[in-house]
Amino acid sequence: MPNPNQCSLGEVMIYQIARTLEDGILAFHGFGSPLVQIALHLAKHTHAPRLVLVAGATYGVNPGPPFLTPTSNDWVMDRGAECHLDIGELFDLAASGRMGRMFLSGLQIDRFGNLNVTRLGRERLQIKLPGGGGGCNLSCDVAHVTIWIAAHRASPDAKGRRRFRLVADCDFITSVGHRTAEGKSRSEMGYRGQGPDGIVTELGVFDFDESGHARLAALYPDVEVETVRENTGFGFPVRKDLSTIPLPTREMVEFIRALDPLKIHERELKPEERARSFPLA
Amino acid sequence: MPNPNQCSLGEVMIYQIARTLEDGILAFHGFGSPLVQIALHLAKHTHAPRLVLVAGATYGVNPGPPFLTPTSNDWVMDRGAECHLDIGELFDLAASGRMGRMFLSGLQIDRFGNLNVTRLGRERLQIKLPGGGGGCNLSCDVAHVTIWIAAHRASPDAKGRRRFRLVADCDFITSVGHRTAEGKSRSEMGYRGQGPDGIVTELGVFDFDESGHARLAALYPDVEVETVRENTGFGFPVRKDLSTIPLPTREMVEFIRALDPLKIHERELKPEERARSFPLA
Amino acid sequence: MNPAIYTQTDKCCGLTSLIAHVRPGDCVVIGGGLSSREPMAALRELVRQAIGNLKLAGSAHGIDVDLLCGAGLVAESAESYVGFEQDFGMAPNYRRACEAGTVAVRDSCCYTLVQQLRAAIAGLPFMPMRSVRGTGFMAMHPEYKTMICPYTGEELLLVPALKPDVAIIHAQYGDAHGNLHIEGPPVADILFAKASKKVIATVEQILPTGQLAEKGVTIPYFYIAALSEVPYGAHPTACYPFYAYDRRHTAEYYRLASESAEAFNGYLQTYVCGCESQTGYLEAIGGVKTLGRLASWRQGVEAWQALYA
Amino acid sequence: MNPAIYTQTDKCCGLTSLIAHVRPGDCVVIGGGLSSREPMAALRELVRQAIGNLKLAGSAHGIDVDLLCGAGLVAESAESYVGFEQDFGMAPNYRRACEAGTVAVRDSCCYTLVQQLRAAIAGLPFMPMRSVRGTGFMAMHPEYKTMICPYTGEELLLVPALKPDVAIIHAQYGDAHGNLHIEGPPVADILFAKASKKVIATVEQILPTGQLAEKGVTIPYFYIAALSEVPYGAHPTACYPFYAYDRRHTAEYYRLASESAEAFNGYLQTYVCGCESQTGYLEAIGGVKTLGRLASWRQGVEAWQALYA
Repeated sequence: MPNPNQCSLGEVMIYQIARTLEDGILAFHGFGSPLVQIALHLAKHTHAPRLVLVAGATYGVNPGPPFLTPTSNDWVMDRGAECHLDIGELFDLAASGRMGRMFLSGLQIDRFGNLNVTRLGRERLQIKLPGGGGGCNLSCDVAHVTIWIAAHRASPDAKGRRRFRLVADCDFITSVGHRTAEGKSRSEMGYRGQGPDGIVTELGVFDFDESGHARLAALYPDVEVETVRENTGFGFPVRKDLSTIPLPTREMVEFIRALDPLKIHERELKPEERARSFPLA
Repeated sequence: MPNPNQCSLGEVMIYQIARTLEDGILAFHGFGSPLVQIALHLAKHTHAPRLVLVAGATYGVNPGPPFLTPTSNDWVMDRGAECHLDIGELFDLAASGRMGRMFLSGLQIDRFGNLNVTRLGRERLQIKLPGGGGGCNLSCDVAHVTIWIAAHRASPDAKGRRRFRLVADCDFITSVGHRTAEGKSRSEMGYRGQGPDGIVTELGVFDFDESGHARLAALYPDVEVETVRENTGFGFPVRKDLSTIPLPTREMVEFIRALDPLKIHERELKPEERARSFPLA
Repeated sequence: MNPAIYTQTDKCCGLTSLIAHVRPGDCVVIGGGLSSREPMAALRELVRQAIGNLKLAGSAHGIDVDLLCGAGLVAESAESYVGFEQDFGMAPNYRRACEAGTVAVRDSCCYTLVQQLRAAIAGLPFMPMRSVRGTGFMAMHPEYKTMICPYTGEELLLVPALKPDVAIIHAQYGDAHGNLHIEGPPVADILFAKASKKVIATVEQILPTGQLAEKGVTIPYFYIAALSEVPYGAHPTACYPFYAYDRRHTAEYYRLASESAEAFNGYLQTYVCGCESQTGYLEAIGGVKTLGRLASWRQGVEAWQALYA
Repeated sequence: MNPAIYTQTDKCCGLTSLIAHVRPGDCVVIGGGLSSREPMAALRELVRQAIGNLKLAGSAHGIDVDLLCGAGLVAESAESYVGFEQDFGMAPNYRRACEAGTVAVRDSCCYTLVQQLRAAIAGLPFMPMRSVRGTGFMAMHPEYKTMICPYTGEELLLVPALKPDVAIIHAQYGDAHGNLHIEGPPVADILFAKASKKVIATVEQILPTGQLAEKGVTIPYFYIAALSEVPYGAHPTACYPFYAYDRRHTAEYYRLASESAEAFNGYLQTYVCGCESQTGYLEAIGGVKTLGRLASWRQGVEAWQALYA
């Protein structure tokens, strides 16, 4: 099915996420995040061979899973690990400033990069979300955070209303971005980490301006700025040098396809997005 | 050499120390304390089979060493251990109230059971002692403490002066007994443990009265109260029911001799004390 | 009250007696994580004995917490995640119970939990940490306090010790004395064991103490109050090297749980209350055929992958 | 400054380069404990390179700390014990240096050290604890503070984070990437490794990474800045299963150290400064004959016991 000269949205997103990883750092992916799991392996396979890759749920270091599984805490994901951490050590590494990057998502993402995976409904609980795992702690402690979401597009319902995933303010702040609900900055709060420096979505990539506000930095080749505006619950500045996102090479997508033969990562994508395809770099 | 119907001072002391151990508790011996090491094994072999015996230095649990070694952190001492703790877990067990008994000694022992293994000389350091290991922490945290010393007897020097090991006040308090240097009680300090409930020496056994002061409770068969007074740097009350210490059985001393063929425990005794012998129970 | 230690020579008992160690209203922590090494047989027995009003705390969980919520045994949840990941999504019974208000939502975060357990393990009233301040968890947890650090002048968070009444753990191996050997990621099990007032455990196999010591003891015996040998005690979650995650059974669970509370009662009738014992349960899930399928991961990557296709 | 991580592919180097990672004035922690697994070859190289003014912290030590004191490299000692136990008694060089005032006495206690290391590991300015208050250590350590617990109203002690500049560890096995496998009691080595800004290690053998992973990694590679393969690197302390404690050599050390500082200089000349390398040292201690004797513990209890008679 995959056209050998094309790549899918999932593959392109994985590449965008992988690009945010520096070589020589210690990075962690949580559970329930196959796009990120694959992105870490892709980064280590390509530009970041010295990455200390810590797998979510198993805390295996530099594993070589034969294939991606539908759940994270599976021995498959742990095969070939060079060594293992435990839950305490992993979070201590973040709290002591040794974790370089973490990846977080949310049912709601606000303009300052705060995330909500706890509950919808402010006064009254409307929908109980699964919870954020260790995201709250890591959002404060880790040096840098990449936010990702594969469901930015908020298609109008029957009444023409859009339920935004990128919102002005989260109903509940599970993990912190650049400004708390009370308007405090990270430096005022004394967090160890620098906070999110990018949001990768299926429409574009944001960075954050000096005030800590999300700013559109790049677009997918098949997306216009206007589309992003329509699907975002807050106004945002656009970088003067707004670019088109780079696309992965054939070798990269082959790596991804070999690692994820069950296409677990596509479960993060809405069915209508799975049809998008892009030329290889 | 050992008379089959007699036992040595070391063997009798080991038995006195062993008698302070309750069954079903978790107890720890530090390093550099062969009398106590053997006492724990003797207790487990006799009246306290459910003792959780944690070995000093190796943190092995319920080991069965083939023989006692001259140093504590030797794999010999660890043979047959059922499981292992580590340094953090061991001290956490004390701090959380799970350690039932610990054994402490000192170059100085004062009337309230404070111990000094840090330094002689109050204003100026005269003699640097080896230090107390974890004794300071454990003296506060462990439920009960047995103090032991094999050098109670303070023979007069050429000028007729005695250098007491049992002193009115320690030059430095390495580990706490029943009253701090400022006169505060354990309950005022909020320590978790109850403090020392006995001092086993080569002359007798003390308990502590309601005020937390050492009180003579039992004597060795070859010792008079007056001898204890002469060799103690403070006055002490004597129990109305002052008794003679019980002596070990043949089976007990055979167990001790099998465990310590190198007579490592005799290194704790002064040469002149090694000649003392006692009938078996 | 100080936590006890457990020194009985033989702690083996049946699942019924094991679960009798849990009392209504207890704060319970559950070993394993997500789809791996959850003490499911023990939890099913908890459902049969209907020991309710439980307060749960934990890090990343799924079917274990969802099952207890679906059986109406949970009063409060301080988990950091309850869901079925990308495999099936949100936890249906958990959601229903939280949204209906029958389960009090007291969500926590992984490191917060770690620090609270560490406080209990070290016998301290609290542990300090830097994170969490500035998030919604502060209002959700009035028991969190802040202090100004006397060394740095910065504001720190204090989280109180968490001393669960009972930890329920499933391990691959144990011995009669209660020593446990866990293979693969221990998740928070070791922290749970040390922080809790008591541990009750199920194991795939009970081994002689010497054999267990050779494998290595993950959790020393004196934390463990009782244990039962319950083969396949983690099903439908994985307990490698014995068996992989039963995705097929989990799909059935998820379908019924998602459909409605009534449909889920059907699941409980078929697989929990309708099976008096683990033997009956193993028959209900398909007997040797299912168990053979779950052991097939050992045949190689292709067979392993086929379990999840 | 945040502690670094070390990700070079090949960290193997010679002992000279290894020790160049230590700088004068550093706070140094030494792995192993008492007569076991002390990084003696590394410490001898430290003496050869005369890197001094060191601040030491640790729990239960003996010949390692005594050697550095005898060589005049130590400015401050925050050890909880330095001695030769019932085997030989007090540490002669350590005593002399403390009593002469050249080493500042800053004694610590085992759990205090653990809590200070844990604070560093968790990136916290301090850790609370209950013990130590009421002892002489309070006056010796003005950096200890107290606070009233906002949960219980009781007084607690706060001890500041201890973040050593370098941990020097000897392990049985390592790989080129820096992963270490320690057999037997790890003493405080794991805490030291995590709390320190960097770890340098000597190992008996360097193995391929896969083989090391099979044995199990005690300390992950990213804490380790560099390592050297130095067989018998712990001599005269034990490094099982390779060799037992050399009581005979330690007796000679002790005799010379006890006699006088001058006599001990003779020891240093013979065994440290006079041996350019570990190979020279192994010749000086008696070569294969001595090494064979120390390996004889494997022959059974009788042979093992004979080593200590």
